[in-house]
Amino acid sequence: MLALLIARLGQAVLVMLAVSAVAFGMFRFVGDPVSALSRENATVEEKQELREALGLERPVLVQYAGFLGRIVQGDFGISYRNQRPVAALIAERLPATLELVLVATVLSLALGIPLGVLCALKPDGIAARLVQAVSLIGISTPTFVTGIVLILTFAVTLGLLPSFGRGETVQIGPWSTGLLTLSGLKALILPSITLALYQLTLIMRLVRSELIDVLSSDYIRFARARGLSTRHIHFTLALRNALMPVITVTGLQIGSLIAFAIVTETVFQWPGMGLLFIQAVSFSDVPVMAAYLLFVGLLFVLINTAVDLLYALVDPRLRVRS
Amino acid sequence: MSAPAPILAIDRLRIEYPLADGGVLTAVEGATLSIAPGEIHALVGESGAGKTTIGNAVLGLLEKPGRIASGTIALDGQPFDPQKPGAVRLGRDIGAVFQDPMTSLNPLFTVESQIVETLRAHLPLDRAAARARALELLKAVGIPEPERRLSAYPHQLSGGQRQRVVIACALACEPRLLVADEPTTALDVSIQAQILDLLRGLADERGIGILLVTHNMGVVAQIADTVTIMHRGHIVESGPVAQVLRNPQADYAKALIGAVPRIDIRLDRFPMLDGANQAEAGAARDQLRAKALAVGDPSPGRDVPLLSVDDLCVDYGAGFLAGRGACAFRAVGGVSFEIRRGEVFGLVGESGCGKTTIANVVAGLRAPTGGTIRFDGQVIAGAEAAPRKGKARRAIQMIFQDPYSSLNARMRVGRILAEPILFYELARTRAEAEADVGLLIEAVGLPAEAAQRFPHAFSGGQRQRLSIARALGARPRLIVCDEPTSSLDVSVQAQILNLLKDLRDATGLTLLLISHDLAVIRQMCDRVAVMRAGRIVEMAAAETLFTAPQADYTRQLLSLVPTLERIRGEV
Amino acid sequence: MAASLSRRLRRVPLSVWLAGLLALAIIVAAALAPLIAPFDPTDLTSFNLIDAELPPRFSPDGDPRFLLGTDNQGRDLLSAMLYGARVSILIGGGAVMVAAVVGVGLGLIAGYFGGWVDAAIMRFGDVILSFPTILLALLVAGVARMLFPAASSAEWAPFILVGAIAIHEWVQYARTVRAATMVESARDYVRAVKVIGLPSRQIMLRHILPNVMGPVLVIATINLAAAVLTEATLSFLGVGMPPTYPSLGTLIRIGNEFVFSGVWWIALFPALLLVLLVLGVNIVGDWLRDLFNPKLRGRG
Amino acid sequence: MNRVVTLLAAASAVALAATAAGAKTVRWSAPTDIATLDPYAQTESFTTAMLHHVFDPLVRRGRTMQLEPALATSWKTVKPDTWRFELRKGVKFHNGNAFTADDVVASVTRLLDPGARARGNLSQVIRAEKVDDFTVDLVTKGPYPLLLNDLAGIYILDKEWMEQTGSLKPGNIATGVSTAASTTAIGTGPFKLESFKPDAGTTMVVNPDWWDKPEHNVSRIEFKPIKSDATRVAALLSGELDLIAPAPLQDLGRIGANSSFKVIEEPSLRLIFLGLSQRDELKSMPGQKNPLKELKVRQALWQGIDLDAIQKRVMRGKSQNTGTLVAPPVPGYDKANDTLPGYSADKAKALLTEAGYPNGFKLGLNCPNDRYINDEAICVAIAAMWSRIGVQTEVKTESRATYFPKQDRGEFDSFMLGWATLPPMDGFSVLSALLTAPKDGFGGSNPMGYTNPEIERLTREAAVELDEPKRRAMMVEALKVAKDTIAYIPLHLQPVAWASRQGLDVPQFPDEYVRLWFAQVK
Repeated sequence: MLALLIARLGQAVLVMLAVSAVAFGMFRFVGDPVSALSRENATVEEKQELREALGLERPVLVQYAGFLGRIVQGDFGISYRNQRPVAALIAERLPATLELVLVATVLSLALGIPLGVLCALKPDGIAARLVQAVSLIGISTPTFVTGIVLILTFAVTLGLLPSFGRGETVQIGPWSTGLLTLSGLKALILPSITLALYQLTLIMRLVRSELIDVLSSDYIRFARARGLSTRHIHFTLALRNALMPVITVTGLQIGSLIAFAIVTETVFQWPGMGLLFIQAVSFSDVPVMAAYLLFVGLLFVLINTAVDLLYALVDPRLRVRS
Repeated sequence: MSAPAPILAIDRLRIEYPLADGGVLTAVEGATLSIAPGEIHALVGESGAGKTTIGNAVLGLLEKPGRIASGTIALDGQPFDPQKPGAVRLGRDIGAVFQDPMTSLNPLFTVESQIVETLRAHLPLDRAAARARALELLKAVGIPEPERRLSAYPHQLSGGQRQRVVIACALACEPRLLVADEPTTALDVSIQAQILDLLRGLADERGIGILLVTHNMGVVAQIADTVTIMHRGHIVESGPVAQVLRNPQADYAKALIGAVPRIDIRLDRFPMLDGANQAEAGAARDQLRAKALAVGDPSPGRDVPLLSVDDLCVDYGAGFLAGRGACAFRAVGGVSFEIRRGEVFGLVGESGCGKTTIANVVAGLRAPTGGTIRFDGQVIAGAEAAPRKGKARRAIQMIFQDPYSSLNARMRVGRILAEPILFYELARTRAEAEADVGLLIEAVGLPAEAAQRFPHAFSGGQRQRLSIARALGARPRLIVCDEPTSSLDVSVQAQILNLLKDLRDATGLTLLLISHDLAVIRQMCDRVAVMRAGRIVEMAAAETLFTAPQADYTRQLLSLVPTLERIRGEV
Repeated sequence: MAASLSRRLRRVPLSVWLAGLLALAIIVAAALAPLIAPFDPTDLTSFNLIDAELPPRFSPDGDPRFLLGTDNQGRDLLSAMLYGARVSILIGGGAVMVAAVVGVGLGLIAGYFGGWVDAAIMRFGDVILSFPTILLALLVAGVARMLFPAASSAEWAPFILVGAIAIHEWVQYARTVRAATMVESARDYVRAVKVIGLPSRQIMLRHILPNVMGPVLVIATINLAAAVLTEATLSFLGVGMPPTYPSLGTLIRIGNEFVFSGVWWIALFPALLLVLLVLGVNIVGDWLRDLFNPKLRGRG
Repeated sequence: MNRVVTLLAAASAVALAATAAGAKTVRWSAPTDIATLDPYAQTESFTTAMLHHVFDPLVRRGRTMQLEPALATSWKTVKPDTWRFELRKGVKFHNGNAFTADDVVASVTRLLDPGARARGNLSQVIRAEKVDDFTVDLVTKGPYPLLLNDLAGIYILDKEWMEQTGSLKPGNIATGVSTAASTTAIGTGPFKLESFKPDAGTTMVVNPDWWDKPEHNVSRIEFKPIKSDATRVAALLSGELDLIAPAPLQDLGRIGANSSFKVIEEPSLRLIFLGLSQRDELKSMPGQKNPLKELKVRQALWQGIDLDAIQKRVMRGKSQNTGTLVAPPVPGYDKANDTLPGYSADKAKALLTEAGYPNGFKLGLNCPNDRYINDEAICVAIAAMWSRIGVQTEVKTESRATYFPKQDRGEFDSFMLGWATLPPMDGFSVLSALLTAPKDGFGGSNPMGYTNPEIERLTREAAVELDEPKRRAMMVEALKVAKDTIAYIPLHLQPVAWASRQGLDVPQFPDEYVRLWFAQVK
């Protein structure tokens, strides 16, 4: 366990180093903050002055060292556009994205697992075939198309649900939540469905194939031979085995969801980190872009490490042998 | 004599598999057998005989879309349909034990939970009572420290312990009948003996009827009361063990029993099921011998060893960045032996004893950690060994255990066989190589058109012949045979072993034969080394070893191995 | 095994046939776009702003020249879609190809040699996988465009996109092939040729490669669908193909601006074509996956 | 609609219990958001417009865009380089502090700090001097005719509050200093800031103590930025918003057709034009002479653009084609300059032949795709038109983030640019930034090498001319030279198009500012 932990942490550090290099590369070489910062009719002198103020004239290595030193201290700089500490900006946006991702994950698990079980147990039934067909359409439709269709249907045509934003939020300490108000919950429905759809399909299909695998295994045959009820075999024994890889995939997918939220948040104007990132891209707000990258990288690494450790805890084969 | 009412009675059972093209495959036809209380009834036959299908039918575990087309199965005189729940319940009235204890238990649940859930599925027990009963069961199947084992997960148990747990599960509700499908095939000899004892004891003490599905005649001889021999879905012969094994009536039964290698006496050749083959292959083998000599070195004399292994050590898992379980594990420690020209040297031992590792090192698939190997006086492995190339590499070839994986499924046989010939430039032209391939195919007793086919067109035995042909193609002087017959049916095993003997005689090859099967070793080898835990415990001429074993371990092995000759109750 | 495979091929379900034919039809039509499309939408002189936003021919105001109507620039939508599908498929296929070649190659090497080579390759893959596909693709495409002004041009954008998508996808091939190679390497036919002494390159390419191609085929099929979608998403986010050489994603992005204005066809038809294409490929890929999964064999 | 009203009433009730009876909320959306609440830390016209609700300048623009007194009640030039302002008395900041000359001095000083990003907006001012509590002098670098125009965009902050929060100096991204002014706004304006969540929304409530007599009846503003056009329109149509500004052109028809909504539009000040490289060679034809240096070629390119088609199809008839470089309301505009050559592909071809390019040439055309209304579509259309007269045009479009830096560095053969002359709203900015060589603080956006000695001279004279009619005449003359030499190819004035629900009246302005202190909610 300790060895695993150390190996995972080593890998995490490696990943974060790679991410920071990319982030810095962006910082240094991509876009030109000067022209994003200066006004429409700024003079050449003004622009040069700004360039120097931003430290863009110093040697690259010096800039990188400075960059690394600052991010280690949690200082991601000041947003060019908002003139506020980037860390604060991200912290402010984090709840929106995390709530969206969380709800989407719960949704995809809550629907994906039962549907996957259905498809595995009754592969030839009408329901299973229908679910399979819909799931294929689900993974074949781009997120943005799904989002637009949902908005057109439920917001514009039926007028049932809001088409953008988080609705009313409640502030609990540093965390602003939309889960406690009716309008907040209503606002969550469409974006989370849009975001969850792909993952739902993925989990459903994973559960299906894993369960089919497990059901043909010897220990399930042996369980049948012991005369255990089919229900018990399917839902207590086989499902547990089939869900093991779901842990890993769900973990990995949470990271993807955070990234994919960029698209969803753009379509639904969801004030989360993805929207912040896209806005930052269009304003060449490099500190925000770099911090987002680092943050998502870190989140991803943390989730993966946590999932690996969790897996080791859940799977008796990986536990320490006493 | 009024026989007691049978526990299990199968009457004219017919099992069919509908095929996609609308046809029907009949897996079992007109099978009739019965098992009395306390009787162990062995169901034997080669693969495809239908024995497992009957076992599965009784358990209601026929694989879809198989079905019982006609006939009945009755438990205690009550006919029942195993596919449907009814008065007879699987788990309560019939228990099952499968081949592989590694996969029979769910890796995510403790031993306790798996036994308890079986108990509570059938009996009105509360958790505590079920636990107490589970403990009793573990004691009954002879697991040491049963309290501790209850909370263990399957992976924390050894193979034998796992099979005991599986049996405990099967016995949980005191079933009348136990269906044991190859219960010891995956186990080593010593553990196999313990499990067989356990089963025998259960039958004797509890009066449970046991349907024992197996391919191993030795096992039948050791514990069964009655035996039914099957062949291609039909029952060929049935009766008390002693009678059937000693004096089979049906031709197939005779051939089958004749093909089982004997441990008590060495025969020149195995008697064949169908006396045909071979004669015409003689000419091809002579040519091969001539060709082999043409490229071989002049022998410096029969007394100089062809291969000498000196203080060989092999460690596993010591590589750079090896990851999990990086601590080294010593698979072979300080092994020395010599193989003389033209002899068959046997290396025998239980699984994990290091014999396959030695085969790999000799064949050049693995570098040793320490020690040296000399071939014809030249160092081929060890610290000062030059990279094996050309002649040195060509001189040692290998044949493998699994005939299904030893041939590349995506290449035609002709190309597979031509590969070594072309690689070692033993033929000047492609046409010459093709002629050589034809010769090889003929020499192993296959039709010439085999070269045009893909491996999947051949049976396991035929593939093993092709594997041998490929090894011969390099015109080697030593062939390492790693369990060459252990995945084959006995009749096929007999053919392959005969072939190896014939080839050795015809071409003057030297063989290193690795096997866990003492009977095979006895039949094949001139000298034998017995290995245990990476070391050689005894090395002697075959006859000496089998008649007068010196090491305790050898003696123990010899006493435990179930053989046809030792029929239960005869001794 | 091959025999059972060919037997199963003969038992291809109708739905897979239809899906395969559909995908194939779209791919062929896209490939032949220069021959069968009524106009060449990439030729700036071939369309006229005057014809902009004409509805499909079957609607009351339709223009007989334009079967599916025209886009906001007066381009024939059908032609634009055919050319767009061609671009999408070329990029998707290119990404799959690059990813497969790189992934299979590295996977073979990692699986065959093991040790530090394996560790280095797979750790690098882990780092790559630490970024979600879309983020990595966005970054690569975005950064490339910022660094090389030419990257957003019609000539270079496809290569950038191929790279942006493939940079993430190769890991999947590498992992699969590595695992399969390790399994195959331990199998006796490989040990047999090792005993013969064939050089590693030959063993890998001639013996192992053909035996690990099954899963690669499955991944490639499913990845083709995913790559086409990723390209569409990038184009939708504005870092994909330029509007003068639109892919399906670019067409949808442009069309999306017209969703509420009654000019529904500009978004609808390209989106439909994209979904049908991806769906067709996915159905085939799905079926292939089940086909190659021995555990699922013998089931309906 | 009932539902909307109920919702609206409910929302207002929560927010403004005190004035529940007259609660009038405007919920509106734009594609961009307020960048920062610190008016001196940004130069975006949208943010400036938004902050105008909270802050007041000394001088502001009234209903007809005329300059009128705001926090200053009157002014005069006491010396050519010194302006004296009399300040309004009895004005209170939102935090209750009184407005005095100290606030003006502190504000101007803060803006002139080198760290203030917006200090270019007051580049000609050297310092502010307090004369007495309600009189302030502003000292300029020399005679400066556009001071009032500049001051219309300079908001006054509370000195005491800045002292308390340590915001007397502006934040500086280079040194990593940010101030409370980025997240709090204390002004004297018609609305008070209630909350500001970037990208999520900003709410303001009416300031009952505003010094001016309100012309509006709005009690609450809820602003929610929505980047995606489609989503923004959807939110309006589904009743979640009262106003969208801008509204996408292609959706105007649909919105207008719905009786619950209305479209308001007028030409903007923003003039869209094409720049042409005047360097020695083009990127698309390295090693060859730049054909764009030929006047006839430039003439051909202009005549080769079917402006009517673009106006009709791409701009849905909402834009106004133009032949000069400033919009009609802007000083410097002259009707005589605003003539079009008329589209004729044949004449264009003939001109090319005359210039020695009968088979045309290769040309790159670069455009942003997220800056101006339908920028990308316009460029694709122009490329198609130019291709038809034989100029093989390759269009490249990209995000403004990468586009403008390249434009700054002069990397394009031909390119699109928009100019609104804001914030001064004066033709001089066209002369000083676009038409003069990059020297002496001029030509900041003219890296493409266009120069004309006549324009250089006129620009330098106009810069210090305090006599308004004379100054305007100089600008008109300079712009005529620019037109005759085809310094740029003007295309059109892009429209300001908004859409709102019926029952909300918001006046529109050519500078595209949304000024809700003129709004009436029914």
